[in-house]
Amino acid sequence: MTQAPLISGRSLTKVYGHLIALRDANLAVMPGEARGLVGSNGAGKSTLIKILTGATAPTRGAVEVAGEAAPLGDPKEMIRRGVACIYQHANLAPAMSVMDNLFLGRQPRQRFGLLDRARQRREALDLLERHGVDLDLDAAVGALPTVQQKEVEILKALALDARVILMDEPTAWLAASEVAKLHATIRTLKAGGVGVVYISHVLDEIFALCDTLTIMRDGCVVAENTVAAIDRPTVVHLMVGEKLARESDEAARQKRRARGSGEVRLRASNLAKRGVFKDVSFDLYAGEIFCITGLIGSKRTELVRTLFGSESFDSGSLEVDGRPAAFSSPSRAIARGIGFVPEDRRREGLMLEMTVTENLAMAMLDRFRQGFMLRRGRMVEAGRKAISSLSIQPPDGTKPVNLLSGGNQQKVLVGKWLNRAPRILILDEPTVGVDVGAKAEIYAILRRERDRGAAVLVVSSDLEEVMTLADRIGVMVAGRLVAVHDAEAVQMDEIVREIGMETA
Amino acid sequence: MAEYIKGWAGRRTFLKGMALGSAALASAGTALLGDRSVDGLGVARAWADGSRHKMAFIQWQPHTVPAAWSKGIEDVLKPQQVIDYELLDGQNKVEVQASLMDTLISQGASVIFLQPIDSVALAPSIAKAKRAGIAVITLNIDATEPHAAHVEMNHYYGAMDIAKAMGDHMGGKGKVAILNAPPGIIIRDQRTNGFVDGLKKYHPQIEVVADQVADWDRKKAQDVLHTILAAHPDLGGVYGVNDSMALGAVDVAKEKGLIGKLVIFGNDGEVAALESIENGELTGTQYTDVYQQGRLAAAAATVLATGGVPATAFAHQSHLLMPYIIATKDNVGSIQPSQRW
Amino acid sequence: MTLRPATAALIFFFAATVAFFCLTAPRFATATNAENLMSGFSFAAILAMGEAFPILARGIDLSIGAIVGVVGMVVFDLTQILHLPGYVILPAALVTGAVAGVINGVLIVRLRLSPFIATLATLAAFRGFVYAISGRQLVPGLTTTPITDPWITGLETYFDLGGALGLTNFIAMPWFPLSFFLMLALFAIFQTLALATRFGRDLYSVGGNAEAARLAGVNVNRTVVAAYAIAGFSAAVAALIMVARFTTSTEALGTGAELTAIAAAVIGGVSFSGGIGSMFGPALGAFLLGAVLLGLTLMGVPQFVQQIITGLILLAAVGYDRLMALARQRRLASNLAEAA
Amino acid sequence: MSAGGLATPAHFRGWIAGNALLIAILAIVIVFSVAQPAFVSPDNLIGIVRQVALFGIMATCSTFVIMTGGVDLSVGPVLAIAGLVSYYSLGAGLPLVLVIVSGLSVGVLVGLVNGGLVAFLELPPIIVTLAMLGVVRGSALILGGPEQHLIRDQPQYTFIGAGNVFGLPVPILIFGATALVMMFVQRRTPLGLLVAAIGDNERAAYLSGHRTRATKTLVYAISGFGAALAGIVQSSQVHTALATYGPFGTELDVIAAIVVGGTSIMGGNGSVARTLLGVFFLGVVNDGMNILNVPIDIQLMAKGAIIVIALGLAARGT
Repeated sequence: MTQAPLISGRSLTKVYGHLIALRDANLAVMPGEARGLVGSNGAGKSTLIKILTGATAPTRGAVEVAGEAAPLGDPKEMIRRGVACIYQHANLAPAMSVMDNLFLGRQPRQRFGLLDRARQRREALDLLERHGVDLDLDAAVGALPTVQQKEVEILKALALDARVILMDEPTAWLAASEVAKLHATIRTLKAGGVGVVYISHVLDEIFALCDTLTIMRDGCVVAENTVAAIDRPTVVHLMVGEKLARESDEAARQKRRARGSGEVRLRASNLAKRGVFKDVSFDLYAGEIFCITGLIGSKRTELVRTLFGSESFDSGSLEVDGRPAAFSSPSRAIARGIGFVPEDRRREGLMLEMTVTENLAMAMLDRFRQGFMLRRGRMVEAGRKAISSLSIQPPDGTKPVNLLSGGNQQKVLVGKWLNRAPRILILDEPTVGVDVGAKAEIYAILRRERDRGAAVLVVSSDLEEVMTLADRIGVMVAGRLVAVHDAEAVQMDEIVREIGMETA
Repeated sequence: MAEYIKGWAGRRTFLKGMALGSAALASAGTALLGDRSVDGLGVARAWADGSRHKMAFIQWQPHTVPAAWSKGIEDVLKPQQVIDYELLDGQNKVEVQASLMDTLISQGASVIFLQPIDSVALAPSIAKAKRAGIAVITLNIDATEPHAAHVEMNHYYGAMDIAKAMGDHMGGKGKVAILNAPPGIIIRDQRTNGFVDGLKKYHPQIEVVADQVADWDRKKAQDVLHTILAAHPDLGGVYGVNDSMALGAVDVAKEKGLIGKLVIFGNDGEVAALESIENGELTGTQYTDVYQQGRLAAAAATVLATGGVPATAFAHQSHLLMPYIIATKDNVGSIQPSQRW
Repeated sequence: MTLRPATAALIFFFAATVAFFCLTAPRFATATNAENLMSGFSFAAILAMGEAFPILARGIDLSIGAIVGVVGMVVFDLTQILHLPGYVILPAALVTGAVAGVINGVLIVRLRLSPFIATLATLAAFRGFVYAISGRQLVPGLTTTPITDPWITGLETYFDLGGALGLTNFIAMPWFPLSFFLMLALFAIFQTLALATRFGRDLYSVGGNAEAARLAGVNVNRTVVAAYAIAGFSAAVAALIMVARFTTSTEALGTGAELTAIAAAVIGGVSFSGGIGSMFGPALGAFLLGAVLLGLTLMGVPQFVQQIITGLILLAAVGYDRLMALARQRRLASNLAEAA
Repeated sequence: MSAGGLATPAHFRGWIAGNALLIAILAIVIVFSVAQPAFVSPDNLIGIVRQVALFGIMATCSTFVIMTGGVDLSVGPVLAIAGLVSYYSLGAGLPLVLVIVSGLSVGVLVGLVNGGLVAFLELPPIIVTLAMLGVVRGSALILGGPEQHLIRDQPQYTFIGAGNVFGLPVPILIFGATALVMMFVQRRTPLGLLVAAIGDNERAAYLSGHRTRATKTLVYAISGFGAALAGIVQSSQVHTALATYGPFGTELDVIAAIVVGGTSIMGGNGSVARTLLGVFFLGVVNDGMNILNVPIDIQLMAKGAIIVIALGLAARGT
């Protein structure tokens, strides 16, 4: 350890209002090192990253780049010093072209401060082929599917030719193939002496990619080690602590109940939506958890949205409890006992500035209505019950939901349906960006619902999750439901093959 | 200012009530008739060859006064089937008035009636109209550019006389409040300055304790006067720069039982104000027969339109001075229903 | 490229409107009318282009009308009371407008006020300032004295291009007002600024996603302030044109101009969701509104009805915008389908 | 728009905003009453309430629109046309109730159009209501022309604006009633919660099974209702109906009151109670400057400065 680290943060502390997001955290990256950064949501990973990129200034502490003190809370300066970042939520200007987004804030200029379009295009094209990505430079980013947006986000960081690249869940939305591509890129970068900080909830990635590992919990760094010298259980253990670790183990040892009670709750026959999905047929039984998996863009989301009535289908038929159903709006679907947890909780799920109690009540205001009146007492009571039964942290119904960690936000989102005791509960990627601990709890909740006799339909691209949770597994490829298995009777690699099969 | 001073005596002679006023009207009328008899065939010719004259009135913004003018104008013009008349709205914006002027000019209107928002701002448009050989008759507010004719009831001197009458009612002393309009249109300035100068001239002991903006608006006037009265319970008089605001003051006076104690004057002489005077609520207002003003302007217009006066002659602008009276309970009865608008 | 179809549609709509009035409105298709359109609405186009900058930065400027008033009154005072030479006054006027804009910008970025509120406040404050400095109140005599300074009045000159090019022999050509060329010049400058400079890109990114811009090292605050400064500057130019046209200024000059400007900008396809639009739309939008007003007046449609029609056109414009957006989404969806 | 906006709890911000304003009001009252003791005379205090009554009614009814992230610029002409309609229905000899109903229904109608365009066609509220501003004003002028329409010998109707009950002017009572109802709706009914939800995250509200479009439409209808109510009260107060009442600037004053109160123009957090604070804040300032005979120019500059300071403080709180 003779040479100075490329970047190092010392005793970084960040306080938001009453909440301490980061406490005396240290982090250093050497040239050519890939450091994994793991921890539950709300453990302070993102805050730490934000401080290192200058996105926010720490309340206390110092940041050094290549051994010299760097200004705090000044993204421009950090970029100048070669610190790039791939943020968790895409940071792109939707109406602008891919090319402009790649060079956001640093378009090459010629005389009189006019832009040098030709050069910009050259550099962009060069960038694309260097990383083997294929994008339409002139397309408006907002018009691109999520995956490609993520690619733009990644290229944007790579384009800086930075010496340190911080990656906050870069693979959150990526399909397996893209993940592989990204990892290859990262390895070449390492070879070139670039330092990488890599945040991910998918431990596989960490172990596959990283040399060293920093584990955080509750805003503190709880452990640091080389990946070689540490094993998975220990990591999980350190991340979530005793209790939760045990829960997740139990979760893994659950027994399956394919077709649950045998009563068909929802039957889809030859559902089709032009250009989206076609001849999708399946039955969803009471008392089972049916997981539909597949790559991002295989139209699973679109499918379940049509089931819930927030999108329409062209042909085919849908039956709920044996009665035909084609919902023109969610309210109709809800009236028939369906609940839906959308994929993007911040954009579609939660009223971020409203309180936990209010969010929990959102799906069932009718229950708290008496004539024109709202029965707040009842609402608060129901809220309190939900908070304790879901063990939402902190257990305070009056807190605005945006103060909660991702995992707890997700619990609120699921919880708001439970008081309705939905007959069918549909969840789209219920654990994206949710830490291992909260994952286990959410699994537990879903199992409880199943055992109560609800039909649970889960869409997930996280195979680990699918294998732990599902009673039956459906595989979707390019808008088709290509296979349905009993979870007992199928191995992971088979599923992987099927997913890969038709796209390849 | 200077142009006001000269012919001052002349103007004073008009301030003798309607009797003299109508006389003046008659004379003006005959003058016009004279002209027409010279060129009466003008209209006849138009009638014969079916060519039509376009005339339009560009008002300041929708309001009772311009409405009355427009009616007066229309009543004169309609009977002569050779004339198309329309009322255009300046929306209280000089740029709109200027743009409308341009349009009328390109339409080849023969006469434009204009109530300029500003004397200077519309001058270039008037000049342009003259170049196009179009007669412009300004109503109520004169323009710095000499033009065909100007029909006015003088705001400045009218306001002075209001000040005088008001002072007389107040016994020459006490406090008055002005319910004013926001700056931006010239009559507002003339009516205010006239009143203030008038007080200085005739009743130096009377003090203006409040000059607050009430946006020409009766409701605002109520609110503002309420407040002013709280500060000056001993307020003796209120001057509303237009009748609406004066009537707002009347509402307050009624409510506070100050009718008779509070001397309230308005300005315009619209029918509502006259009624209020007859009911002994509003003390007085400056009345002029706006409707008649319109008729007169229209009469002049027909003459000009039918070629009675060549465009070149517009340099010597003719002033048609509308007589006005300070209408109070004593003389309001003399204002005939036909003269109310 | 998101705005291409919108622009095309606007051009078509404008052409259609003009064609319609040429057929229905007497004397609409005349040189003088074209001249009136140019001289009467160039300043509106300039205001609309200026307003576009704050809107592109996902803001709005309600105060430009008041800024017009301020600049107008400043010019009035400097000429009429201080008798300064025009070549001093012109730059002074432009600076005044820009400074007013900067005040707006600073209030927004420093006090973190929403643009709507900040400019709503300055709308009142600036107008009050106009009353405060009004030379017309200080020296009543001035209300009837026109401004004669050649530098100012010179702004209201007309060029007989047709005559110069000898076209008048074939067709009646309008005389082109200087204000029209000022508008064109500003259009060229602003368009370049918006589409071909770093500042322009920064502006669009700030409007599109301020946080992303900040993290990419864009100086968001400076960009925002600049946007409002430009709006103020444009207001100043517009004010000069008006003062030159009227040879005076009133306390009410520019009242309500912001609404017309916003309407024109929106009709021109500048989106309130920020980062979408160019300078061409607002400019043409202003002339579209102008053509409609002139046309309807020539048709003898009462002005009360005109207000209604203008409102409906505004609705049509945003409605069309909406349709385009929906169409885009549908196209995207099917594209993806083929891709998948 | 402000960067850290989301990061801070709405309640904390609201708390700061609300109290900053309360403190400001008290401070200003003290200053004015020192400068002019008559300012705190009961007569003047009642006067203040009466002055703010009209646009207080409009502001409280428009608060929901702002909370859903919208804005209603069309209140001015609605006020005018409602007055005209009731004038004509008075002329038609309708019973008072019908007169009022017809007046109000115009407002509701305009509101429904606004809301429908915003909610169902998803057009930007500022443009929709700006367009309607023109449309309604034009209609009012066509309906009533430029003339003043005097409302004579209609004691019942006049009572609405000029009458007194238990020594309190009727407009104040109407204002109070409206404010109470709106506060009740916001705090004690699902609608209030839903309005906040829509302002916060409309998509989420929709996916939670709420009829967000209907709600948004309703919200604009309420705003229109308020404007119409104000229009009726005013026409009765001034015994006149006029197409040009509620001139340009009315809508801005209404919005100013709402946001000065601390309701976010971006939608989401806000409350009728805060709007009331805002209304009285501006009312007190206005009345104080009138009573001290402050010239109009200073008044306007002060108004601007005060809005900036009040909201600047609130923003500081975050």
